[in-house]
Amino acid sequence: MDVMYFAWVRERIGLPRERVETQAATVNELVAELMAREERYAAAFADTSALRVALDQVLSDFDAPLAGVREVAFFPPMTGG
Amino acid sequence: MDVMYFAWVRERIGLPRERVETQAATVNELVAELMAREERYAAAFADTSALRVALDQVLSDFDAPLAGVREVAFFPPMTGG
Amino acid sequence: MQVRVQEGVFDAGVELNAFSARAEGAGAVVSFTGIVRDVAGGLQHMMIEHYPGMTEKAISAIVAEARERWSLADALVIHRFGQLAPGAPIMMVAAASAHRADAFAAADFLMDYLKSRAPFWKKEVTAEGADWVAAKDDDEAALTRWD
Amino acid sequence: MQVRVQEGVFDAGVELNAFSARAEGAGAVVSFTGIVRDVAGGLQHMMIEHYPGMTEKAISAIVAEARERWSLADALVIHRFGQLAPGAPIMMVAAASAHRADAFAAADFLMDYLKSRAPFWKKEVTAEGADWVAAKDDDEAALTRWD
Repeated sequence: MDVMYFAWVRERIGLPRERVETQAATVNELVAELMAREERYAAAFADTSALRVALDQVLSDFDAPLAGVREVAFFPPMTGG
Repeated sequence: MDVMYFAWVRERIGLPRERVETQAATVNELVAELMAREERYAAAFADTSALRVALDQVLSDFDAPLAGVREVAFFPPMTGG
Repeated sequence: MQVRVQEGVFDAGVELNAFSARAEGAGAVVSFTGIVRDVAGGLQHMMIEHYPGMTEKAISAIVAEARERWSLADALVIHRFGQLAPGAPIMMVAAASAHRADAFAAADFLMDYLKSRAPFWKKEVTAEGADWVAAKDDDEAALTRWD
Repeated sequence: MQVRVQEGVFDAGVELNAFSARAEGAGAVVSFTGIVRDVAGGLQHMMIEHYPGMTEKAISAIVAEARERWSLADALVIHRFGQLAPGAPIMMVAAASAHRADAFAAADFLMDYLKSRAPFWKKEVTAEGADWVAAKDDDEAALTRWD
């Protein structure tokens, strides 16, 4: 699946998007996999309460299932308007 | 004092303003004097709950005193905006 | 603060831009524009009567009250009188603030008070005749929101 | 209904007039304009990042929700991204209705939801460096007004 990062999450991880092959069943499982990879991922996801997640471009939750999802995006709370 | 009429009050009485010499102590007394004059005044002031009054260009009440007042205006509820 | 009572037409877009440019440092600008609409069908024009002298005073008092209640960088009220065609702008209110909540509340408040406390009266002219627009109970009731 | 996500500048006055002209028969038009302000002093520019694809979807869903809640003749949302100078317009919302209460409520609602539910992120760039703007608890709390 495609994993995207925005704002300071993108800066901390160092890239805007990447292709991830995973068997993770939920967003939380995907986060755990990413955090295990490298320190920059561990730093970015240290506090998921400060993060938001979108599945296929719709806001979702960290305990949501990933079955059928093609695009996962992580970002801080929005500050538009 | 100057007495002014607006909107349908003006139309019913048939003039926009007039000079009135009166000893009326309150707006209500002035209204009673005007109503006694002619049918068109009686018709215009038949229901003062449907009217508003301004004393020297400030919204007031029908039981307000007239001492020192130079300009009295009668009109229906406002419908601006 | 700017209060204008005028017979001539105004351009809401031009006024909004001029107002925003003047309200330097304000991040939030809310505007309201009232437009003559033909509710029942057959409206030829609207006539707006007002009370020269009192009108400006009443509006200025309403604006001063808004500026006491909310933190505003600036406020604008334009209200027309005379003969207005369907689709023409009747009036406009704008409020600028550092914070959007203040700008929204102030513009909303200005509208409620202008409706019921500024001396304007509307008459609708159709082929069948002319009728004074009756004040709505709703408009008077709206003022209690701000008590 | 019109939703535009763009890098280029827009003219709020021109947009307001075009919107009002399109919203035929609507007597009440409320607009909100957000402008880059230099809160702390020393702001060089603001960078706005967004999530192309999701942005348009999220805004359209918010506008659809507003149109279900209130009787609207039309609604408009414009939001910019990229590099914005102090004083530049960031975004704009407009709502047109037969009734002023609906136009005010809808514009206010659109702003609250755009702030916290549309995927935009602001970064302030000064001579000292660049900082992401933190979301305000107030903005999240504002959403509960509409529950």
